[in-house]
Amino acid sequence: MSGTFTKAMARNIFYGGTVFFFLLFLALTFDTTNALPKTDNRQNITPAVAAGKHIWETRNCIGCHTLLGEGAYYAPELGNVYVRRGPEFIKAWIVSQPTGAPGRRQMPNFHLSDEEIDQLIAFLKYTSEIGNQNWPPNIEG
Amino acid sequence: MSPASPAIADRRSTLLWLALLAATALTWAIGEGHASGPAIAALLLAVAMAKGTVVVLDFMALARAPLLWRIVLLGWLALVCALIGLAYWKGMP
Amino acid sequence: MKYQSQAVALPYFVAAIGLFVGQILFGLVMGLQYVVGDFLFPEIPFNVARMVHTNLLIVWLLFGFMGAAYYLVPEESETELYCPRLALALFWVFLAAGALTILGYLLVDYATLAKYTGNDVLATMGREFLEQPLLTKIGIVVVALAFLFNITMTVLKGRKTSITVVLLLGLWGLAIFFLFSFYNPTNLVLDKFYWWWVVHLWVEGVWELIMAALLAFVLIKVTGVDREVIDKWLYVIIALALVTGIIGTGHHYYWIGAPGYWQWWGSIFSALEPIPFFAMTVFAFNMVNRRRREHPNKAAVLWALGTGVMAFLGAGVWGFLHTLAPVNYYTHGSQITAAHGHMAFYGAYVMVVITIISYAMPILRGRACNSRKAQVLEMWSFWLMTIAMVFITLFLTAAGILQVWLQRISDSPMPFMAVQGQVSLFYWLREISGVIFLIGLIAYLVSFFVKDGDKPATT
Amino acid sequence: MHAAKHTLSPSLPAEPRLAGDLAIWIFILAELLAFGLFFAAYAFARAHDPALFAPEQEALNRNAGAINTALLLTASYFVVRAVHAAEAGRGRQGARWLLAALGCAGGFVVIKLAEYVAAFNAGISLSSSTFHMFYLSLTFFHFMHVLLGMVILGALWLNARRGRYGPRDMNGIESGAAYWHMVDLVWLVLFPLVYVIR
Repeated sequence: MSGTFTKAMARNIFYGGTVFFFLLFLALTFDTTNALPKTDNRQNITPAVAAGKHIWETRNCIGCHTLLGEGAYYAPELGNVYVRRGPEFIKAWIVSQPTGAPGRRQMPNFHLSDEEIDQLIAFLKYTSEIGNQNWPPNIEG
Repeated sequence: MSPASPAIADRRSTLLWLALLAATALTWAIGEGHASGPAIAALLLAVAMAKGTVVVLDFMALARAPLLWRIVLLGWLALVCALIGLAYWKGMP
Repeated sequence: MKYQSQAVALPYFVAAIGLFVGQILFGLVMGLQYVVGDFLFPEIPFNVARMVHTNLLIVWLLFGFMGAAYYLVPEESETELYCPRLALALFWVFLAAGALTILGYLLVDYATLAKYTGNDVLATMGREFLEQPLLTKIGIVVVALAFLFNITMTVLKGRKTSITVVLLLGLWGLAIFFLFSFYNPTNLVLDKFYWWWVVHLWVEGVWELIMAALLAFVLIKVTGVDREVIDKWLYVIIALALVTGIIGTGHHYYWIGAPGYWQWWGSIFSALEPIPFFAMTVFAFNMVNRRRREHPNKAAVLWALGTGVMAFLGAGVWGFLHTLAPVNYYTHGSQITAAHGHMAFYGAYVMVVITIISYAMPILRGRACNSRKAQVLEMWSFWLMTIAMVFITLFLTAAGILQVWLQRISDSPMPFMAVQGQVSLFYWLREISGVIFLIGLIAYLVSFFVKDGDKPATT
Repeated sequence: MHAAKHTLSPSLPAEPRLAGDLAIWIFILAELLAFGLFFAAYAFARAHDPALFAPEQEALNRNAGAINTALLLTASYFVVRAVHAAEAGRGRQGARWLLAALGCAGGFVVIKLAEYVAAFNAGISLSSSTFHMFYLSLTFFHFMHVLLGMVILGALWLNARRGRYGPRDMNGIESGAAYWHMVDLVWLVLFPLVYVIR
């Protein structure tokens, strides 16, 4: 090799580069934090939505479904299920689980009260209204 | 190690610096003259490439470096300018 | 073994391998549930199996990292561990916490588990990979801090090498970014935004420091190449990893409600993310080619080289395949993501932990390397598991491409469940590959117990 | 290093040599790759709808852009002089050139900040339009490189003042200089691309 290659320089570049790009990341995060109110639908977060998110989490829905494309890939995307199916269908679906059809994927029955199901639906409605660059490509998620 | 004597090297850098400033003035004048079109874009890219080549070969001292390094850096410059030119051409009405 | 206290690594490695077996068994359960939907329902619904599968992975890798640190730091620092008894106590605490958590998942209804572990005080559960009860999360922080204290004190009192410094940075980063798992706002976009500060900044950030440090350590040991050479490449590679990986976080911000510019920032920087992985592969092969000694532990060398190649394929190539925003618009949240996840985790983190285990375990058991017969079996297990993982990835990729086509690109898009039926052949093939992976894993376990006449040298 | 060569007669052509540490050059290549991708992304996004970009591009302050180009070029020239001084064994004199380069870089920062203030007052943000997203992203990414370059120049200046650099120890100053020239090089493409080519 015709040039010089020193450990001290490599180390300095590691530290300098890391700090540099982390600061850049923080700067972009700062801008995102300021820009989010326009897209994240926070004006529609009601107590029902908050309760719905809690139900979503404590039933580990993410263990089968995706929400805005994140989660498990075993069951349908639910970020847009409110638009795809509507509240009545969702309610009827949750209540009628599991189907018990042999060999088919099964969703547990979580024994949610009417009020809890409404809260969960409120959360899914709020989620469907988040401005997320028009993902998914079509209604099937 | 510069093969030339320090005084000559300094004078060369000074002249190149002045040339770079003149080229910048040209780019600025084109911009303020509100000129546009493919010929102007090509001219601007050529000026940018010429300036970049000076910086790469003389300021970064790659003229004295192994050939591979010259190819990589000048190749970057040429590729970027070519892509910009291609995109300009694609975007023409 | 140069220092007595390195012995505390042994139980960590044993636990890591044991939990690895559990992870694979639950993976097979899930793989079957993909095609026989009601398998083990309602005893083990898919979401529970998945939680166990992913959480076991995280926990056993953490056991592996900690064991590796306990093994490597005294040797690098040329001093005994600051407090070996603390290390041993933490082992039992962590194992008990981990076992209780897994049993909790399997035996208690998740909502009930949440209620009794303080999730109503501070809701952190029910998010992918961060399903652990609050008490477990606090336990992880406490164990991590005590572990870091022990390791840091050891480094401070001994020799400071590049490897220990990089390893420490990685481990501290691991603990610090885990703290974002306690932040769970109702605002789903913010929740997801900072969730990635744990997940992405772990696997495409600080964990890469740990991985590079472990790999560098093993390479120094098995090749005898000058430490100075390995050190400077170590720094260059991890610099590239963080330079690309930190802003690369943006590739997770395309479709979760964050501003549109992340599509550009994320695409550009994550397009560069394969570079450090490629550099790591070239580096590993280069160092082995320039070796100054023939280390008798051939299996460890094979694992080290395999880590480089498979990390590049899984994280680099399979990551790049779907990281550009226009592609990701169609592939996001499909089986393509699953394909990438499997090969990247196996290639980068599973293999690097097995590399250090493969190198250190014989020494911890009082010999430089295992008998030839044991090594041959271990190398068989390497090929079986690695090839099986390649096929798992290929079948999931095929399933993903078909899924994306039928569900998202086609003029008459099919519903999710209908598409799942269409791709079930690939799920069956994936499950068969999974069984072969398990066979490889069994071969790996057996290799620890192989004895033969050909006596290895003792240290 | 090639310390032995310095005693050779100057008539012998020097063996090709990369000025600066291999580590910094790897870093420079990574940075150039990132900038190159960003430039191409801008150019092709613009090609999608040039009419949409034109008015906002037209509204940029080209005077500020041109002055900043001149400032960066001048700083680069001063850095070259500092390297030459160190090569000639006049490292301390080189420190003054480095200080002058730092001054030019500081001028760039002031003008750029004024440009940003004007932009923010006009309601321009990363999310206000595709052009503004690119304009702010590209210039800010570069702006941060200028700041990092200033940190490096500052370190070089401190070391040069202490007389550290000379014909026998050029690695530090050559590496820092290479990085600074990269910051300059990138701007030489950025300025016409974003401010002028329509």
